[in-house]
Amino acid sequence: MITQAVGRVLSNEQVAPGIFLMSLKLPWIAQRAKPGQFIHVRIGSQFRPLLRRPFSIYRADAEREEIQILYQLVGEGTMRLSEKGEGEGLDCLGPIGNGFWFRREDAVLVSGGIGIAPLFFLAEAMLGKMSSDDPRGRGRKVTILIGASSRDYLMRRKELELLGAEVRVATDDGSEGYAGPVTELLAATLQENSDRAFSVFACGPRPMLKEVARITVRRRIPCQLSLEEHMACGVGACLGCAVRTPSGYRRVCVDGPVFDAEEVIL
Amino acid sequence: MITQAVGRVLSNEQVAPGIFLMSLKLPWIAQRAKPGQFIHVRIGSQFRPLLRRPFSIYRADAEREEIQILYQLVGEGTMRLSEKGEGEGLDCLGPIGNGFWFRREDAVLVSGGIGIAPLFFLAEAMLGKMSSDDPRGRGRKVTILIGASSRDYLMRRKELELLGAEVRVATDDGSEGYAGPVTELLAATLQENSDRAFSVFACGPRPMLKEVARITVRRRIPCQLSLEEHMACGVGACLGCAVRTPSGYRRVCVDGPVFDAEEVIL
Amino acid sequence: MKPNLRVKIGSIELKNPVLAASGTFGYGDEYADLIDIEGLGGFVTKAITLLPREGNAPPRTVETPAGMLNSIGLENVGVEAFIAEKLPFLHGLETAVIVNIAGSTVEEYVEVTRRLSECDGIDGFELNISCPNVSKGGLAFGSSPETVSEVVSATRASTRLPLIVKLTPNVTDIAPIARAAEDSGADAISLINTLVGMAVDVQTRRPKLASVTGGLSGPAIKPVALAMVWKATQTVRIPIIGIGGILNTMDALEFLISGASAVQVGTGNFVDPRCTMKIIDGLEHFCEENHIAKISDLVGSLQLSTGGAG
Amino acid sequence: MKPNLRVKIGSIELKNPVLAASGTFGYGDEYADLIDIEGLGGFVTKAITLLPREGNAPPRTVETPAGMLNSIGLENVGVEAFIAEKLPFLHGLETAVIVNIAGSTVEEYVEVTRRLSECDGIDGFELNISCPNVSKGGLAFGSSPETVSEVVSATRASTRLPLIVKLTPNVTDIAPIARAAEDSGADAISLINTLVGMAVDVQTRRPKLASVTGGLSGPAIKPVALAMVWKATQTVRIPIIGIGGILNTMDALEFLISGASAVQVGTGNFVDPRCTMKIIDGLEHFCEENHIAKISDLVGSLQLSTGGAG
Ligand SMILES: Cc1cc2nc3c(=O)[nH]c(=O)nc-3n(C[C@H](O)[C@H](O)[C@H](O)COP(=O)(O)OP(=O)(O)OC[C@H]3O[C@@H](n4cnc5c(N)ncnc54)[C@H](O)[C@@H]3O)c2cc1C
Ligand SMILES: Cc1cc2nc3c(=O)[nH]c(=O)nc-3n(C[C@H](O)[C@H](O)[C@H](O)COP(=O)(O)OP(=O)(O)OC[C@H]3O[C@@H](n4cnc5c(N)ncnc54)[C@H](O)[C@@H]3O)c2cc1C
Ligand SMILES: Cc1cc2nc3c(=O)[nH]c(=O)nc-3n(C[C@H](O)[C@H](O)[C@H](O)COP(=O)(O)O)c2cc1C
Ligand SMILES: Cc1cc2nc3c(=O)[nH]c(=O)nc-3n(C[C@H](O)[C@H](O)[C@H](O)COP(=O)(O)O)c2cc1C
Ligand code: FES
Ligand code: FES
Repeated sequence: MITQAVGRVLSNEQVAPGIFLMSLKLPWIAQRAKPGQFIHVRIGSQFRPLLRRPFSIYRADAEREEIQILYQLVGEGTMRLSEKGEGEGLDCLGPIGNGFWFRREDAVLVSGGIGIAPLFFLAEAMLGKMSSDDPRGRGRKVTILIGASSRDYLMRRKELELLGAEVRVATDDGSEGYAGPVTELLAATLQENSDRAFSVFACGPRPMLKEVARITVRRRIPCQLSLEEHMACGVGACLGCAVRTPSGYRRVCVDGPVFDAEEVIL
Repeated sequence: MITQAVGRVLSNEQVAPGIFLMSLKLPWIAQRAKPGQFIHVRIGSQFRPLLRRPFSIYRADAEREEIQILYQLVGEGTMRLSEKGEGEGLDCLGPIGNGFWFRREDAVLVSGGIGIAPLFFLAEAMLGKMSSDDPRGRGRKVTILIGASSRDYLMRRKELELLGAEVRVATDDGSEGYAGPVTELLAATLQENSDRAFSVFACGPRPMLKEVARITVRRRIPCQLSLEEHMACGVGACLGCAVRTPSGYRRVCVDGPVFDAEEVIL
Repeated sequence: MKPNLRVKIGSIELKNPVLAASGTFGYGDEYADLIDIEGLGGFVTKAITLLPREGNAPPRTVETPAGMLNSIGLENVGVEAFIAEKLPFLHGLETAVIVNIAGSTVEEYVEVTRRLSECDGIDGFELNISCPNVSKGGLAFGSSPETVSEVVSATRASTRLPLIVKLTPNVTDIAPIARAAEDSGADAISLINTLVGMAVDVQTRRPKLASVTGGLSGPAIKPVALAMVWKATQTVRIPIIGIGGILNTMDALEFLISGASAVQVGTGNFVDPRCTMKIIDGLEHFCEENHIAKISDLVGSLQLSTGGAG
Repeated sequence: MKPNLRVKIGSIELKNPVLAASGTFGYGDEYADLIDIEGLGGFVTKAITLLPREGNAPPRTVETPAGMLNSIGLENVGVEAFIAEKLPFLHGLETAVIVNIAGSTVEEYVEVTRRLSECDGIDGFELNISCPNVSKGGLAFGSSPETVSEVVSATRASTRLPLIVKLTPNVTDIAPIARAAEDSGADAISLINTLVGMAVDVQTRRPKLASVTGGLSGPAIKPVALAMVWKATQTVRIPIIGIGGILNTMDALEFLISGASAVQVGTGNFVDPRCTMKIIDGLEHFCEENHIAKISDLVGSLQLSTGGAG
């Protein structure tokens, strides 16, 4: 169930060039959030911006009743968001969307740019840091491939390693890790692990997701993609956030944002 | 000549309930401003508010290259203005308008509410605090009648007395001074001084100015009124700020804001 | 004593004059967790057509200064699936349920209206005549008095339920259009639908909407909507529902004072799902403060004489 | 190498595609202290009528969400006083001076154009046909192709100077109107003029403008203007000047890419007198960054094919 709540800003800091991490006190959402879900935030009190902006839940701490979002400055909305100070209130709708679905299989997570946001939460959930019953990630293997334009934009790497994930890196300019698109790194990783069963989970720019879908569908590897689309309502009412599927359009906000790669036509 | 300049906010403080005093570093304007002139201020960097807002120059200090404005919170623009902090820049056009004209005659100044803003500057100029050649106000008598809804809104009284003005007060609720409209106080003051030659200078709400005009025109006392009208350009180009006169409409921004009471039809 | 917020739109009794607008409130259930939808005067469903429609390619929305463009393209499940899947939730709701109807031919409007009139749970219809008329070269039904008469008369004959005709603002003169709707048997008029607009991505040199142009809504269009509502109220005697850029109580009051008997909130729902609830509270509060016993006394109370002398 | 910003509007050569719009720039001298007006591609004067006009009662302007309403009412000194008092300043300015002409009858347009064509210092005319046509019951000249043809043909015959016809957006379909202007001999079309709008003061229950309705301008109307400019460029071959809500370089680029050969800045001048100067600099910068040798290569470069597959 989606609720509307004013979250108090606990902190809001730059963590990489143009990338901010914000913590919000939002008990209801923190207690129910699943990886892949998002919140829909009213940034301006008047018309700038007019519409809400969607951000993936980057972490949720049920006990401390806090959630975090990791966001990139791209336009006026995110600019204004970055100016919010500790103690200010932020009108949020959430948690929204289906989230990722997973069992105990091994997983390869593929992140492009700010796509790391929902995947970090997913990795944390998979590796069991969130549940006390199986602190060592239930023995599964989680590999995360992080793609960025250059090394300065590689985010949350150490944190992911601490969780127990295997981290591989690709940069467009070759300043660190594999020199080239993260999708090539995915192809290589799939090749190496062709004897094992696992699922792929990806979030990033549309062309990257398209390539991930192509690679995985061809090999019949289960793959989930977290999509983005312009959103007005964020609750399924306006039909603004359409994504094409073989059976017509579906809504990214409440039918997604996570879709099976075979389910969508990108 | 009107210039456009970004003034640095030197201070911005509440001085009475809902009334703020702002100091701005604006050398060009500070050196040329005359009482009755105003600045036209861009408050928002985007569309809220879209248009500039006009504010009378409340004081100008040529040596320190500063001007001050005294403003009342009435809507979004003034609300946002009150949030500006020290050191912020404010895009201003000015000095604009004709200003008051005066010689050495005695004067009665009539202020309603925030109408005190241009009149304080006028009193200061008349009493010679600004010029070193005649520090004691050239021997003229300046009486200022301050009208307000109640005593809490009586502004700048002590400062005016220090300048050497005779201050009389009227409050609607009778909480201080004459109980009733400041225009009745004006009528009484004119009665008392019927043997002397002087001019009247007034600024305040439209109904008050109308009454001031009625009283003074009837007695053939020279009277200048500082008018307000919604302004778009502020430089005489849009014809938005029309005031009716016997010879057609005139522009409050550059043909005024100060008009002879006989010149305008309120 | 509490002020009386009730208003009548034809034979529809509204508990208050605030409705959620078509296309911004889904079929009601999407907002049921977020607000008390029975607190609304009513709501209008997303447009229903005879057959299911896919809608337009994405991107379908984009923000503009104080507004937004949309080009949903009438995506909907079609009248039969609506009746089977959506109507059960609406049935018995303690608020007015108005179904928005769209079509490409007069026959389609008639058919959908007729079919829905057989069902329970619907309080009235709103004809969305901003849709392109396929037999008239794609110009909207709502863009000439003749086509308005045609579609309204035909639909009128096919139902006993109240008929609200929703006008498009993309016309030279709203007066003859409003008159045509009234003369053809409309119980009320609602306006405005969206203005045609466009936005361009300078970097890619592409339109920001896949359909190039779309419909402009939100605060940006409020002045246009108010002018048209005022003109319509000067022209017809049937009730007017004001729509366009209403985000708060003051906005709603501007429309009521200008002559609208009720208002609809569209884009405002996206900005704040509680928008309608806040407006309803705000109207009550305003009436109390200003000693207005019933909100209908405010309707059309605009003072036109100039104030002072001169 | 500096990018070439020159564009041609009929036979008028503009040093860059940025003009100040009619009614927002007075007669040029009001802004001469604030900006280098000769840096402009050109500017359009406030509307000139045959006889002096008083204009409407105040209040004449009011701010709306991301826009403003005005109801100046064509206040101007009349053509003879314009020639005597204003033209001397304009004469010899190193920028295109375009005189905006308004009237209540076809004869008035013709007379003003004829009279001004006798004078030096004018580079072209812009016919403001949003004015009410007294002989046609007050509907604007610009609201039907017939009246557009009438006024444009007659004016065309009375001058050799370039004739720009400025269209009103308050029409059902801009295409036939634009075509009528072209067919009647217009050298260019400029659009849009303001949208009809209104605002109400809830406390006093009065319209915020003394004239009740006024013209809406500013960023709020940009999407509507863009859609109409785009449609006009699809319809006619003469150059189009885009107007409506342009406040910065990106806004101007949206219009150029959509097919406008030049743009006019109206409300933007009020917000920031340097607005036009910043846009001119910004266009130069944009061309440099994107290796565009001449700005005219950008005009109409909108890509309409959808991007990816699917
Ligand atoms: C489900 C979902 C989850 C997201 N999670 C994150 C996240 O965790 N971190 C992050 O940095 N970003 C995330 N985004 C993207 C983020 O919403 C946009 O970057 C943000 O809305 C841009 O707002 P702006 O005002 O700064 O930019 P604008 O100037 O408004 O636009 C810049 C670009 O952002 C896109 N955009 C604008 N409005 C929207 C909107 N309402 N919905 C989607 N895209 C829009 C447009 O494509 C535009 O080109 C997510 C988007 C979706 C749909
Ligand atoms: C020459 C002149 C000098 C002024 N000097 C002062 C001063 O020294 N101190 C002071 O407090 N106020 C002064 N004012 C009034 C001040 O400009 C308005 O109070 C201010 O613009 C309101 O802006 P807002 O956004 O807060 O209010 P809004 O919410 O925009 O409007 C509130 C009210 O202010 C009026 N208003 C709005 N915009 C304008 C505008 N552009 N021009 C004029 N009135 C407008 C409207 O009548 C409206 O009802 C002066 C006005 C003029 C014309
Ligand atoms: C996303 C969206 C979808 C809409 N769909 C419909 C529709 O299906 N039928 C209809 O009559 N109007 C539709 N409208 C128009 C609205 O009902 C309303 O008339 C318009 O948005 C103006 O009101 P607003 O400014 O409050 O949004 C839609 C508007 C939006 C924003
Ligand atoms: C105060 C004001 C006065 C105007 N006067 C005229 C006029 O005399 N003639 C004319 O053709 N257009 C006039 N216009 C319309 C503008 O030239 C322009 O078409 C319109 O404002 C839209 O552009 P903008 O959004 O950049 O302001 C006026 C606009 C404003 C705001
Ligand atoms: S954003 Fe409205 S349906 Fe998804
Ligand atoms: S405000 Fe534009 S002429 Fe005075």
